[in-house]
Amino acid sequence: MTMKTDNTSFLWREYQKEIADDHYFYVRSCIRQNFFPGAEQILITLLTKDLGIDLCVDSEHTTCTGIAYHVDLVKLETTMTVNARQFALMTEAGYSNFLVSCVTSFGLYNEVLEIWDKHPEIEEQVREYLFKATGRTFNKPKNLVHASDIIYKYKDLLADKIRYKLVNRETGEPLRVIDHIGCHYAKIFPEKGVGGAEYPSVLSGTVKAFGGESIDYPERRMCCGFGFRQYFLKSSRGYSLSTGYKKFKAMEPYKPDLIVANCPGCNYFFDRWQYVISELKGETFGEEGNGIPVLSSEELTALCLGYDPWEIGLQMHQTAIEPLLIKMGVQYDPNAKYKGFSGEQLKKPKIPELLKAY
Amino acid sequence: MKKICFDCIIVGAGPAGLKAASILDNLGYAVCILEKEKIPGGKLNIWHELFPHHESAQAIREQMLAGTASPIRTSVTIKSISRTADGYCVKDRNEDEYCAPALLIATGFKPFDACQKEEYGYGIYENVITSVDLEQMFRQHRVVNASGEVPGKIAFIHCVGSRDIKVDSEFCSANCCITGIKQAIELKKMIPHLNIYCLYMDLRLGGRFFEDCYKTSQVKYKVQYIRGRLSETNENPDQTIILRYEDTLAGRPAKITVDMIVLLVGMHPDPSILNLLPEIDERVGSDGFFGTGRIDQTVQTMDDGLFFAGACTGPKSITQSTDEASEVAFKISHYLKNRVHTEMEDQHARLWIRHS
Amino acid sequence: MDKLFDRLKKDVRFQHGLTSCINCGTCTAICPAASIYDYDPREIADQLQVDDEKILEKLLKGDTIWYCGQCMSCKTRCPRDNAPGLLILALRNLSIETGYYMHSPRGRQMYALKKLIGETILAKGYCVHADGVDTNLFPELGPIWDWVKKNSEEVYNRFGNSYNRRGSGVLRKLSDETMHELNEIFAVTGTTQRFNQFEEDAKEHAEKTGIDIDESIWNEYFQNIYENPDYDDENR
Amino acid sequence: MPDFGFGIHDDLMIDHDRLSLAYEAVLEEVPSISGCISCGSCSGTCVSSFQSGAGFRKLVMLLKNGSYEQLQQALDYCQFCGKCSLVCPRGINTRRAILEMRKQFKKQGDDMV
Repeated sequence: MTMKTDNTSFLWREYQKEIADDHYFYVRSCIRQNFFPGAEQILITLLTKDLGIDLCVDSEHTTCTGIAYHVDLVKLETTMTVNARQFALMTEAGYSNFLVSCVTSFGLYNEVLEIWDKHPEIEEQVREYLFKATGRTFNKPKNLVHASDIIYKYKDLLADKIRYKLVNRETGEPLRVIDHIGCHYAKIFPEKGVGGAEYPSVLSGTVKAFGGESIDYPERRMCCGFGFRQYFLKSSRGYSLSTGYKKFKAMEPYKPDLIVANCPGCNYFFDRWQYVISELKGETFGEEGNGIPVLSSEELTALCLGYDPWEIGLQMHQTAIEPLLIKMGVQYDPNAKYKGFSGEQLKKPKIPELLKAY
Repeated sequence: MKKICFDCIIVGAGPAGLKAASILDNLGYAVCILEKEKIPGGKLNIWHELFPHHESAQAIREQMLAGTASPIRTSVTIKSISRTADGYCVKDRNEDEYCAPALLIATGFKPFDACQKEEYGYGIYENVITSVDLEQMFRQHRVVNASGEVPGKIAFIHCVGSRDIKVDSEFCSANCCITGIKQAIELKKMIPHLNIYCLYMDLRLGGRFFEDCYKTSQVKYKVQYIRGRLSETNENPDQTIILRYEDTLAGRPAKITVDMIVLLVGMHPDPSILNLLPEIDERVGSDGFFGTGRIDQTVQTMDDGLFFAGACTGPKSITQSTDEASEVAFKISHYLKNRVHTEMEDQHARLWIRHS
Repeated sequence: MDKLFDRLKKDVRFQHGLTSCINCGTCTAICPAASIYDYDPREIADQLQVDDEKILEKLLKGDTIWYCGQCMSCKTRCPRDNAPGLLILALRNLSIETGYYMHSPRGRQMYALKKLIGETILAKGYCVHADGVDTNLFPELGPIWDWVKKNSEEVYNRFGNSYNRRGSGVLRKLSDETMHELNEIFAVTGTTQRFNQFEEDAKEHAEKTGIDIDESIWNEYFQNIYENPDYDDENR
Repeated sequence: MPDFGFGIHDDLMIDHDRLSLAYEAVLEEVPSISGCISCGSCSGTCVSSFQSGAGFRKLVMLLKNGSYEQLQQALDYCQFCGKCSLVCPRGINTRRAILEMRKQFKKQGDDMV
């Protein structure tokens, strides 16, 4: 982005991106469907029920191949053509706004659109590939947004409907919230993120609207440590863990009540590394052997709006969420935590050695 | 509302404007200097000591002011500049008009607005200051951090707002390296136990005695130079600042915690006068500074009575600014002489006042 | 065959990834990989500034290019608008195309990734699927994951009620037509061929190093390169 | 505890907050080393840098950064030919500095000299 240097103060802080009001075609995240499926599902409810947004929930879209692309498995041509197919499904459904729940996907779609923008001949070739493979054609989306963008856009509207604020019910103090932005949300294209790459406000803005306090801490902008192939291969998984550990150590002195992330991968790592660190090093980062609860922006919103924590899948977190529920004064049924779809009471999971479970 | 005519109007009472005025009035021309600030002196008013010899900016300012007898109008906000048959008419907010066949723009530069480098934390973390802020502290003889304590560790960050596509300024400001070194020495003289680190990419010390300054800072004052550009700052709970950079000589990422950091902000073009000037597109460089920056004199000057000197034609030291101003003053004299010879009717334009 | 550099320059990620490097180190400063490995993104960008075939070949055959974690933090900071992370993608792609990836232990791990992720995509349509992920492969998934796996129907059906069945909820089964289209795209755009290459190269290397390899995911060769890519070098 | 098969790595980041006592000590004896501008003339002319991978410039850098292990290895290769002091544009007494460096590490229980 070029901006003339006169009379501007912060280049990005107040930066707002375009976020369409309505009519979205929704594509899911691979990671999140597996590990935090409740977040995927509650996003649909939040948008359609609470905000009355028209959302196309399609059943035939696939992975964007993002993970495979960043671990060098699939060729760029393949990734672009698979993405083109997603756009084709959007076009066929009569939509032009594209809503992505995964940050890796979000970055990748933007990257692909940028490549096509700069190299129309590549777009042409992808159109040929897609037609040859599937007989489909497509329009490019008019507006491409991430799930956390929509929540940010309607944060004040949602804040009006809130049942539980991000406030400690006992002390009346705002909860101290660490916000973590997935790297591919704005680091690749600062102009695609609310507030740019350095101090994105997409989560901190929402946190403040819901009554919480956003914490600035060293290593705030450091990656969660995913590292794609570094994580997927056990031999280099220490890369992910070490990076995550560095972040926890940096945030520890600020005594956060909660971590919010807008990226499925980041959510997963913040949740699971607390378990691994507790086992390996005997360290926990919350109070009394509890970890620091980790939520996605959808989970956070739903929780504040009063949705049942187990309906939004918080029982699937390894780092227990209960300390947060208690602080916020959320009414919940501890006995319903491990109930199945059929209503059957399932046998409780095993308990980690150190990290507290409920 | 009055109209006053001169031989030359100079916009800007900084080193370049004052120097040009002193030469022109010595040559017998009637000159008027217009200054937007309350007092003349330009950036000399924000510096404490000047590189490389640690001369007092205040003393140099007095000297320069004493060197010219030309009138200096301060607190002037220019409303319009129009080209007339006789040259230029500059109108200020009070509708006063200053007219002359020659107009010299000596509007200087604008320090880079460090808020734009968000990752450096200026305007966010209190212990992140700029080289301009530090000069203010020097002038008050008090350098303290946000909590009012004398710092023990300070880092200077080179190339802030210079050589950086992300803030749309790819040029080198040429004077920040030496400014940093000068300030480091000044600090060490003030706070002897202070540890000072300079984070640089290249040290561009092209001026006379600059290298001496550098060596003195290393050997005498033990200023440490780390080759690596600052990537980001973070604040600790105690408000100290953690810097993240690569030690590029070691080829490893590195960090250091300091009490304060000083951002050596670059010299940026000040485009505010641009909108007021007649079409001069071909005389504004791609970097936003005035003039062509070429050696070829035929490209340099246009025969229209409009001249530029000082830091508005590119980042310059005071010496370079005044050198350029002297050269341009003689060009202006030449221009005025030629005009007198060719257009006799201009004779009557010598200093008369018409109240309207 | 074209010069390696000519091939690299054709990659749009190389074109977007490198204008010119001033060796400032703002990328390395915040690179997670540089804190963990002997890895320096600045050096990579700098090395690619000169058209040196030998340097490029060394990069393509070495471990270095496989250390990047693709967070792309480098792109945000570069004062010359380079993106070392994109250069890495171009280098890795060329390393695979030339077969040089088999020269380095970390390059050879492509086979494991093909097993883990590539096959999941072609079977399920997602990069990751609960059915293929367990606490043996990923112990950090923790006891909660064992619980999820044990009760997968009961757990997942709470969220859209279409686990491994047709529908629009989480982990829904994709239609045969969709899976066919996905496979066609992979074939038309050359990734199928690349997957076969990974298999063949792995087989050859497994035989050379005397390790068993078969169709199953948890074969001896997979296990070796998944957990310790240097097993081969240590044997020597 | 499950066998995770991976762990937390040491951070390879250089910590410039850590004071290098050895550097301070050498600086005390040979103040001219503070004038090093890392130009590399020394490494270019060094007869053993092709073996050690380090000229005088790098020795100073390793000393400053507290990378003592690497420094000790590199110091071993120095043949005291003095070429580096001939080419140094800042006139650093490199020979003296290297001797001081060696002395430092001998003091700390290293008997390589």
